[in-house]
Order: sequence, then structure tokens, then C-alpha cells
Amino acid sequence: MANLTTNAMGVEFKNPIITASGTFGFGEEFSQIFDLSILGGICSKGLTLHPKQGNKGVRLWETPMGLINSIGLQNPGVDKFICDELPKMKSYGTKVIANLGGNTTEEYIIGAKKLSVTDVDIIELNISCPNVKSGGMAFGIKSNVAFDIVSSVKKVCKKPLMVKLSPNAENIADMALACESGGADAISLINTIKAMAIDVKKKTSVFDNIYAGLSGPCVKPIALRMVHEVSKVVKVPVCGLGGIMTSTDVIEFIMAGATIVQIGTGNFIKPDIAVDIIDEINEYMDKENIKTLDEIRGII
Amino acid sequence: MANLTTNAMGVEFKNPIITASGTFGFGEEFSQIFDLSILGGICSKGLTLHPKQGNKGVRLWETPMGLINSIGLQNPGVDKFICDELPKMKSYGTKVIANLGGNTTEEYIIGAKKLSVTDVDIIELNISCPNVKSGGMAFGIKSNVAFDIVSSVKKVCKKPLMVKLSPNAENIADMALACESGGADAISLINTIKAMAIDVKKKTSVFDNIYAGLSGPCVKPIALRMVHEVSKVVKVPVCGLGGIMTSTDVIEFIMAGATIVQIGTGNFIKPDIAVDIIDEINEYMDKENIKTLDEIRGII
Amino acid sequence: MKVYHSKVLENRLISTNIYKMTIEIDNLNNDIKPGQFFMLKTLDNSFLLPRPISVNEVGVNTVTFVYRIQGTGTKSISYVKLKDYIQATGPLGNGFDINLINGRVAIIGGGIGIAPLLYLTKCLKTTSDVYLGYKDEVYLVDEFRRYANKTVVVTENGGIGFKGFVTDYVDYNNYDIVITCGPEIMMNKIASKCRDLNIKCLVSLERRMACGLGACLGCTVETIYGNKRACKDGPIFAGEEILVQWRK
Amino acid sequence: MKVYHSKVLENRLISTNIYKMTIEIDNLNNDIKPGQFFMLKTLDNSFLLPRPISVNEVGVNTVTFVYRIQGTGTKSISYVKLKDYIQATGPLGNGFDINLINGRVAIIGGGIGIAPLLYLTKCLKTTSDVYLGYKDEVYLVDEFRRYANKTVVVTENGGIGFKGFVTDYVDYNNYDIVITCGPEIMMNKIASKCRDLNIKCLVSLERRMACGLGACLGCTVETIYGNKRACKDGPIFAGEEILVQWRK
Ligand SMILES: Cc1cc2nc3c(=O)[nH]c(=O)nc-3n(C[C@H](O)[C@H](O)[C@H](O)COP(=O)(O)OP(=O)(O)OC[C@H]3O[C@@H](n4cnc5c(N)ncnc54)[C@H](O)[C@@H]3O)c2cc1C
Ligand SMILES: Cc1cc2nc3c(=O)[nH]c(=O)nc-3n(C[C@H](O)[C@H](O)[C@H](O)COP(=O)(O)OP(=O)(O)OC[C@H]3O[C@@H](n4cnc5c(N)ncnc54)[C@H](O)[C@@H]3O)c2cc1C
Ligand SMILES: Cc1cc2nc3c(=O)[nH]c(=O)nc-3n(C[C@H](O)[C@H](O)[C@H](O)COP(=O)(O)O)c2cc1C
Ligand SMILES: Cc1cc2nc3c(=O)[nH]c(=O)nc-3n(C[C@H](O)[C@H](O)[C@H](O)COP(=O)(O)O)c2cc1C
Ligand code: FES
Ligand code: FES
Repeated sequence: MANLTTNAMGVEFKNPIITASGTFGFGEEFSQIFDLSILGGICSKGLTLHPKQGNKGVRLWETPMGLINSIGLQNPGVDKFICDELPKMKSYGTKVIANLGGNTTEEYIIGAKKLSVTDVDIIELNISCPNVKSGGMAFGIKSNVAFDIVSSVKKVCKKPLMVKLSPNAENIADMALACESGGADAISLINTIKAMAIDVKKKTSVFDNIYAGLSGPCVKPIALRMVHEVSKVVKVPVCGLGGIMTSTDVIEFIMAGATIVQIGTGNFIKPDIAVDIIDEINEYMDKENIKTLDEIRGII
Repeated sequence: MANLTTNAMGVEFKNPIITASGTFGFGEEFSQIFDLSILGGICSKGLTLHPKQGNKGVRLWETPMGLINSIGLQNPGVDKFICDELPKMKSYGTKVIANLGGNTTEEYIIGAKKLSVTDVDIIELNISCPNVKSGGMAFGIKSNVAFDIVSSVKKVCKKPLMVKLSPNAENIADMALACESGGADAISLINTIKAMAIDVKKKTSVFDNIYAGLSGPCVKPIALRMVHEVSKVVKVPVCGLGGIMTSTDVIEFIMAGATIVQIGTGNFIKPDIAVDIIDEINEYMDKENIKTLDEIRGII
Repeated sequence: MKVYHSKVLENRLISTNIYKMTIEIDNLNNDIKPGQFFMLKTLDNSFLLPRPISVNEVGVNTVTFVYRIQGTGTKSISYVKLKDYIQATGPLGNGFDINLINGRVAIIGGGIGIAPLLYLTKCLKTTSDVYLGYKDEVYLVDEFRRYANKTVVVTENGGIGFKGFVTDYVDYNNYDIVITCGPEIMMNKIASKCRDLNIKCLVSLERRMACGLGACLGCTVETIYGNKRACKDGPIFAGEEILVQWRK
Repeated sequence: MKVYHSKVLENRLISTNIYKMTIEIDNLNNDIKPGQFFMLKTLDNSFLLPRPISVNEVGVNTVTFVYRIQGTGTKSISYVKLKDYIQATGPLGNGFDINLINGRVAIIGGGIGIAPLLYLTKCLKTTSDVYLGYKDEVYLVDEFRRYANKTVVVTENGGIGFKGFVTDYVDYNNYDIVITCGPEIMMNKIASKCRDLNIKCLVSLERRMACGLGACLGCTVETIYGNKRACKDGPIFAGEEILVQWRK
């Protein structure tokens, strides 16, 4: 069997497959479906310093091979996460990534401080959520704004810091470089793409916020391009995601330069999709006689 | 029957349905399938001052509900277009839009001058093609660059000038405003989204240029959002496109603020798709008792 | 709860646009509660998100669904051929707690909301009066008659059974508990009435769902206790708990 | 040329992974040339672009295709049930000009490239020798025998007919014209040989296609005359015209 262990940010992953923020809860629901210890890691739902109720109105809308969501970072807040969810997450035998959002720099900093003194393995800084009014994606459009927030958080953060970019950034390569020089230990991308849906019958916007975030197979060609662009310019590892549904998709992201990957919407389509993907990557490597993924990483 | 006539840029269209550049040739092939006079207009394949052979290697790749293309503006050049294709296009009894690309400002200007003294009804300035090395999309990323090219062309252009934006622009609303102040008589969007595909078996990029342009139903939620954003800020009419496959899609774009729309990839999926769409819009308006599309235009 | 790839044993039209599908699911050990549902998806790519469909009946190693063609997903599901496979994740949701349903029970279904109530009626420890509201065509009536104390059929045009709305034929005061599934407007009416009369009421809610597992937070229901998830904390809710969302 | 919504009259497996599908197309007036193709698409959304498939046979108001399951699209097409409808745009492409095919004709097919050659063999005004190369299983052999002067079957393992590559069994000097459809490597070999021997050669090319009509310029073929479109200017090309693309 091939060797799938992957090191990124000084963390040793069993394999490069991580479940993406907001699509896997805190793992509990999926633990009834498969043994989560097979995963490289689990990323928590986006956390904010204070609990959030999330958005009103319709939160989900299917599009051709895509999903638009407007959850709005509904979450129990960092404290309750640390107290109630983290111990369970740590018990699954895989790496735990805390995805941290915020409305203000202050909130990000306090959140990161609190998470720094816990067992989380990595903090993923979410400067890319399109579904909250202030903060969120606002930090992820302009490179200089992103630099400021990343370097502020980096100062207090005792965990490896992965920064999650928005595909809505003005220039994705510049953005990645700004985050890297701000101190990011890794870059993950993409978060959802700002999108819109209209309910023709009701003659209204589907979402109360009008715009919301697009994910799923439809975004993969865009995500893959961005991961490739970013991998070519940054030195830190890149975590690729966006529309991954198969082991072939994973291999593509790795060939494009990703060190690790995340599965998001795919978890909804087939809740045990990660099991299939990990198995198939093993098969693929055996068939192609690839010993470690380094042999194909970034070859394009 | 409802009244579908639509005025934009001083041009009277039978209806708001136009076939998009690069997806309808110069109309001839489709004229054997349906009567092109039912269309609001036809947009030519992207033209450049000099003939172009287009790109080598694979030019088409299907993705989940999308198509990535790397044609690279293969075209006979402006002169041959005027001489050989335009007379035929004009004979179909619908409005003719010449889509004009270029490598340099000079080329755009000469091209626009030449087209200005022909029968074309509108010139669509393509500053958004991701498939040519220099020029093309390079003009469509930064607002100030776009302003320069649009205002230079506007000076010599005797036809209504529609500027076609790239979804890869840093800020789509700023870009539209820049083009408007440069003298654009209308804004069309979106062109294709920069994307990538990898051939895992061959371990190479599918396209010789590595990146290419994504279109089709998968991009619609993004296109709709951009059309909405742009419609809210510009005063000139907006032409919406990106993934239109049904009359419902058209209505959505119009509710989002588009005055006219274009059908691109849809022409490949069902070559007589425009016929169905026009019929269905009529039915919809009759059913909903809508007299003109003004009643629903931009209501969101 | 599991992701099954199940063989389709039956998938046929039983009324206009309404299909009955039975799939093979081994070793379920009877652990499906009435009111629970599965997320169904065809194995092709004709749609993306699995669709939530309630359990209509449970057999030996089989589960039956009754579904109405609504859009792309249910249409594709209706195309699945016998012996082909379908992806079914479940059983999901809280379902009804049979032990808490005692006394005189009224079950009121409307439209396709009737489908999930059959297995409930069958499982109840007490017998129940069943009120079924249809537009014009009826379905599953014989099946309900098998398990119910009394089965009242109402159609909007009165073509079959009584005429009008099913809610008009229920004498609420006769019951200790009222259970309903159907259009929101109907459930709202029933839940309000029950609250006014101080009768226990259970409703089965529908929400757009992505995961069906409780992970995506897409199916939020506003309750007096705050946000709950229709898929995990529901789809069965106490009437008074969720009336708040219909109040505005 | 038209966009048909055609009823499927037959869609069955005739060899491993190879299907034969017959659809109803009214009033074609026999205006289909051998070598032409249709763009086929199922009416669901399981894939996006229509797939180019050559005409295998033409009947009274029917057209038959023989296709191999390659990926998503052909798989979906194989699922289409009898009496269901499929979208078929065509006939497309230049096709063979029967009037220009005279003298002693050799027809060489390889793999699924054999399928389009049947209707050609039938339509020719002179009889032809047909050489069919398969991997192991054979298909359509009896049909070819009906129209050909001689039908030579070759399989890679020699299980049926001769053993090896079909190209090794053709004595090119016996022919005035050689027509081929199959893997590019085979067609390259044949076209090169014909050029060396100064024999007329026609090849049927495959390219990824979006429109199939000549509008998208996605199916470009490099020829000695510059770019041509496989869908409109082809798929039938003279061997010497396109050899250039295999030269590098
Ligand atoms: C817990 C639960 C149990 C259900 N049980 C049944 C049942 O037993 N029989 C039955 O016929 N229907 C049932 N439904 C409704 C059924 O899920 C929808 O009709 C179906 O999802 C529509 O999908 P579509 O692709 O055909 O329609 P589309 O309109 O094309 O669907 C588009 C999207 O909207 C969602 N959607 C559309 N209508 C509904 C709806 N009413 N509820 C939730 N999501 C919707 C779909 O899931 C999909 O994501 C149930 C719904 C829920 C939440
Ligand atoms: C003019 C012409 C005639 C053809 N006639 C036949 C025929 O009679 N019988 C038959 O079995 N096949 C024929 N083919 C090949 C057939 O079109 C492909 O096998 C089919 O498109 C594969 O689609 P898929 O979705 O199953 O495969 P996928 O690999 O999933 O297809 C992905 C994309 O690649 C394209 N593609 C993949 N393979 C090919 C190929 N070999 N040629 C062109 N495009 C391809 C598809 O059209 C699609 O856009 C013909 C091709 C052409 C161009
Ligand atoms: C329902 C839903 C909720 C999400 N919530 C979060 C979140 O809280 N934080 C975050 O960083 N990303 C969130 N995302 C984005 C995903 O983590 C991922 O970046 C995106 O969906 C693209 O990957 P995919 O196409 O594989 O889903 C969410 C996505 C979905 C669909
Ligand atoms: C094969 C192909 C060729 C195209 N060529 C051009 C072109 O020459 N000029 C241009 O402005 N846009 C071109 N486009 C972009 C389309 O006009 C349109 O903007 C885009 O495809 C989005 O619309 P759609 O999703 O409806 O296809 C091309 C698109 C495709 C798919
Ligand atoms: S559908 Fe995902 S939480 Fe309910
Ligand atoms: S497939 Fe479009 S030009 Fe040939």
C-alpha cells in the first residue's frame, strides 16, 4: 500500500484528506457513518468569538452541479466550542482544525488566543466567508487588508496558522503572497464564490442577503486554476479545495501544487465520500507505482 | 402575445435574445437549423485586425455542467469578415454585433474604425478573452487600463459601443463604471471565467496555455450576481450572459437588471435553444400578464 | 444510519405524479422509526444534492417511499429502473416517539404529506382516526384503512369522500393528541387550533436540506428554544415549539 | 440538418460495452451520407455537451448508431429506455462522396471505428474488401458480409479470425482507394503507407466537439491547407491532407 502520510506546517497527517469547514459539523454526525480516524483531519464549522444565530430565510439553493449557501456562520462561539465540541473532535483520532471567523480584528485576535491554548492542531483563519455582513470576506478582498489581519493574528497565535482565501479576492496570487508575508504557515483555497439566485415565481432574491456562496463540482475548474496560481508563487504549503468529488479530483489538485486537500460539498452528496476517495487514491498510487504523493505534487 | 421589443443603445431589438460571440460562428451554420430572423441579434465570433489561427492542442473540455474552451480567437480578421461574412449576417433579418478583440490598443482602434464604416449595428469590445497571450483579458482586469482602451476606441467608433467585461476583473462594479465613463454605450458580461483542467492520465495540463475559459450552466449563479452588481451602479444598459439555458434563466437576468441577454454555450447543447427560449418567454409573459419586460427589469 | 447502495425492487406510478418505490435494505433490525426519512440520490449526475423522502412503509429488509414528482430530483428518481441501484442514506431525523403517543389520536395528512403517516399509523400502540386531504385523486386510502380506527377522506372538489378542506372535518375536542403532515398553511392552522384548545400536537416539517445529518445548518427551524435543525432535531416538532415561525 | 427529438426504437448491448441504438427520424428523404454523424444527447442533465456518433445504418425513417461506452455521456445514452426520446442533431459533417469512390476499394476499420463503415460499405457503387480489426470480441461481422466482396476479420489475440493487427493483412497494391476509420495510430500507418504507394486514402477523424456544426472552432484539424473543422469540413479527410498533424 502506498504511503499517504503528508506533512504540512509541521503537522503529520495520515493522508492529505481533510473535511472542509461548514460541511462536516464538528464531525459527530459523520462519526455514526464511518470511522473518522481514517481522515487526515477534520475542520470545524466556522467559529466566531461570540455565538451566532446565522442568517434568516432560505439558506440552501441547488444550482447546476452546485450549491449556494447562506448559513451565515451559525455557531456556538469559541468558548462553547472549546468546552463542548473540541474534546469530542479530539477523540476521533485525527487532526483537528479550528476554522475561525470574525467581525473585527479584535475578535479574530481574542479567538485565536483562546484556541491557541487548546488541543486544536491548526487554526484556519477564515477571511473569506461571503455570508456575513461585516468582517468575513471583507478581509479577504484586498491584499493589504488581509496582510494586516494575518499579521495581527499571527502575533498571538501559538498554533500553525492556515489562512483560507476567498476566490473573490482581487488578485489571488497577490493575496496569497500578502498572507504568506503576514505570517501564514499555509494557504487554503477556495472558499465559496459570491453568487446569486432569483426565485422567478416569487419575483425575489432567494437569499435575504441577496448574495451567497457557491460551492460544489461546478466551481472545481476555477478552484483548480487558483490553487495552481497560488502554488506557483508561495513557499508555504497550499491546501486545495473546491468541488472535490473523486480521487481524480484530489490528484488534480495535488498535481496543481496542493499539499493537502479538503472535501466540502462532497460530504453532502455522499456522506462517506472520504472513505471512497482515500481508498481510490491508494489504488491509483499502487497502479501507477507512485510511492508518495511528492512524486506528482506540483508537476504541472 | 407579449411585446418583446427592446431598445438598447438606440438600437431596436425584436426581442432581448442575442446569440453570444464564439458560440454561433457568423450565423450561417445555424441558419440551416432555424430562421435567424426570430433573434434579437447575432454576435460574431471574436474578430481581430489580422487573421488568427487560434490555439494549438486541445480546445474543448467538459466539466460538471460546464465547458472550458481554449479556442484562442481563431478568426479570419476584420477585413475578411467585412467582405465575406457581414453581408451574409446582415441578410438574416436581425441585428448584427461585431465582437472585436485585439492585442494592442492600436489594433482595437483600427479594427473599430474599419467596422464603423460598415453595416454592423453594434460593436462589442472584447477586453475579456482569457485565451490569448497578450491583449484580450489583459485589458479587462484593472479598471484604469480598461478605461484607457475604451475611451481610445470610443473616439473613433461610430457605432454603439458595448464593452464586454471579464469576470476575472478585480472589481466588477468598478470595472463597469470605468468603462461607462470611458464612453461605453452598454456593458455586457460575463465572458468566460479563467479555469484549468488537468489530464490525470497524461499527467499534464489539458490546455497548451494551461488556463482557459469556463462557461455554461455552472457559471450562471456567478454571472447573475455580477450582472446584478453592475446593473445597480451603471446607467447604461447591461447585457447579461453566462449559462443561460432556459427562459427562466433569461427572466432571472432581466430581474437582476439586464436589458438584453446573450446565449452562449446553450447553442451547443441544443442548437435551436433560442427558439424555445423566445417562445417560452412569450408564454411566461402571457401567463403572468406582463406586457413588456420593463415591468420586471431590475426589480431585485 | 448508513449510506446504502440499495437495489430498487419497485418504482411505479400510483397516482398522478406520485410514485411508490421500494428498495432493499438489509439488516435494518427494525430500527426505523415512523417519521424518519432517507436522503435519496440516483447514481448518475442528473442532480447534485440527495433528496429527503420519508419512510412510508417498512418490510422485511425493505423500505418503501411514496414521493411526488416536484422537480429535477424526484423526476430522476422516478426514472430509476427495477434492479438498478440508488443511494439511500438513513434512517435520519428524530422520528415519532411511539411511547409518547397515547390516548385518543388524530392523524391529519394533506397532499404528499399523507405518505409518511402510513407507517406511523401502523406503528402506533393505540388506534387512531386518520383524516386524509387530497386535491382530487386519492392514494394509499386502502392501506390506511388497514391500520386506522376510522379513515376520513376529503377532496377539495368532493369528487371522492367529503368536499373541502380536511381540517374542517376534524373534531379536535375528541382527541388527546393531533399529528399532522402536509402544507405549512394547513399545519399552521392545526397547530394553532391545538394550542388554543390545549391539545398536544406534533407536526412534521419540510426544509431544504443539503446533508440531512445535522452538519450543514441549512435546514434551520426557528423555535421558541432558538434555532433547531429540521433534519436532526426534527423533522417532528411539537406544534407550540414552532408556531413562532408562522407568527410573522 | 435538424434538431430532432427522436423516439428510441432499440438500444441494446451487442458486444462488451458496445450498444446498438435505433431512433425514429421522419422524412429524412435518404439524405444521409455514409460517414456523417449526429450529435446525441439524453434529455436529462446527466451530461452537458451532445456526443458525436456516426451513422451506422439508415432504414425507412430510422437511423441506427453503434457506440461504445467511453465515459459519462455514452453511459447515460446507454441507459435510455425504449420509447423514450433522445435529442439528435444531424446529419452532420461532409460524409463520403460516393461518386468519387470507384475502382478497387479497401475499407479498414479498427475497434469502434468499424461502426461507421457499415453504411459506407452498403452505399458504395462498387463492392469492396473489408478488413475489420478487433481486440478480442467481434461485432457487426455478419452485417458487413452482406455487403462486402470479402470480409477479413482480425483479432489481436487471434481468438476469432486472423491474429494480430488488421493493417498487416491488407495488400495495399490491390486497391485504388483505401478508406479507414479507427485509432489514430492505425489511420496514421495506413495513410502513410498509401501516400508512399500513391494510393488514394480517406480517413474519418475524431475530435472533441461542442457544436458539431462548424461554429465553435473547437474541433480544429491541422491540414496542409490550414485549420479545418473536423465537424463541418470533415470528419472525412484525404489522408495526405492531414498527415501533417501526425508528423511531429
Ligand atoms: C424530512 C422531509 C421528508 C420528506 N418526505 C417526502 C415524501 O415522503 N414524499 C415526497 O414526495 N416528498 C417528501 N419531501 C419533499 C421532497 O424532499 C421534495 O419534494 C424534493 O426534495 C423536491 O426535489 P426535486 O428535485 O424534485 O424538486 P426541485 O424543486 O427541483 O428541488 C430543488 C431543491 O429544492 C429542494 N426542495 C424542493 N422542494 C422541497 C420541499 N418541499 N422540501 C424540502 N426541500 C425541497 C430540493 O431538495 C432541492 O434541493 C420531504 C421533505 C423533507 C424535508
Ligand atoms: C465524428 C465522430 C464520430 C464518432 N462516431 C462514433 C461512433 O459511431 N461510435 C462510437 O462509439 N463513438 C464515436 N465517436 C466517439 C464518441 O463521440 C466518443 O466516444 C464520446 O463522445 C465519448 O463521450 P463520453 O461522455 O462517453 O466520454 P467522456 O470521456 O466522458 O467524454 C468527455 C468529453 O470528451 C469527448 N470525447 C471523449 N472521447 C472522444 C472521442 N474519441 N472523440 C471525440 N470526443 C471525445 C466527449 O465528447 C466529451 O465532450 C465519434 C466521434 C466523432 C468526433
Ligand atoms: C453549507 C456550507 C457551509 C460552509 N461554512 C463554512 C464555514 O463556516 N467556514 C469556512 O471557512 N468555509 C465554509 N464553507 C466553505 C467550504 O468549507 C468550502 O471552502 C467551499 O464549500 C468549497 O469547497 P467545496 O466545493 O468542496 O464545497 C461552507 C460551505 C458550505 C457548502
Ligand atoms: C467556444 C467558445 C468560444 C468563445 N469565443 C468568444 C469570442 O470570440 N469572443 C467573446 O467575446 N466571447 C467568446 N466566448 C464567450 C461567450 O461569448 C460567453 O461570454 C461565455 O461563454 C459565457 O456565456 P455562456 O455561459 O452562455 O456560454 C466564447 C465562448 C465559448 C464557449
Ligand atoms: S440538512 Fe444539513 S443540518 Fe439539516
Ligand atoms: S465542433 Fe464546433 S466547430 Fe466543430
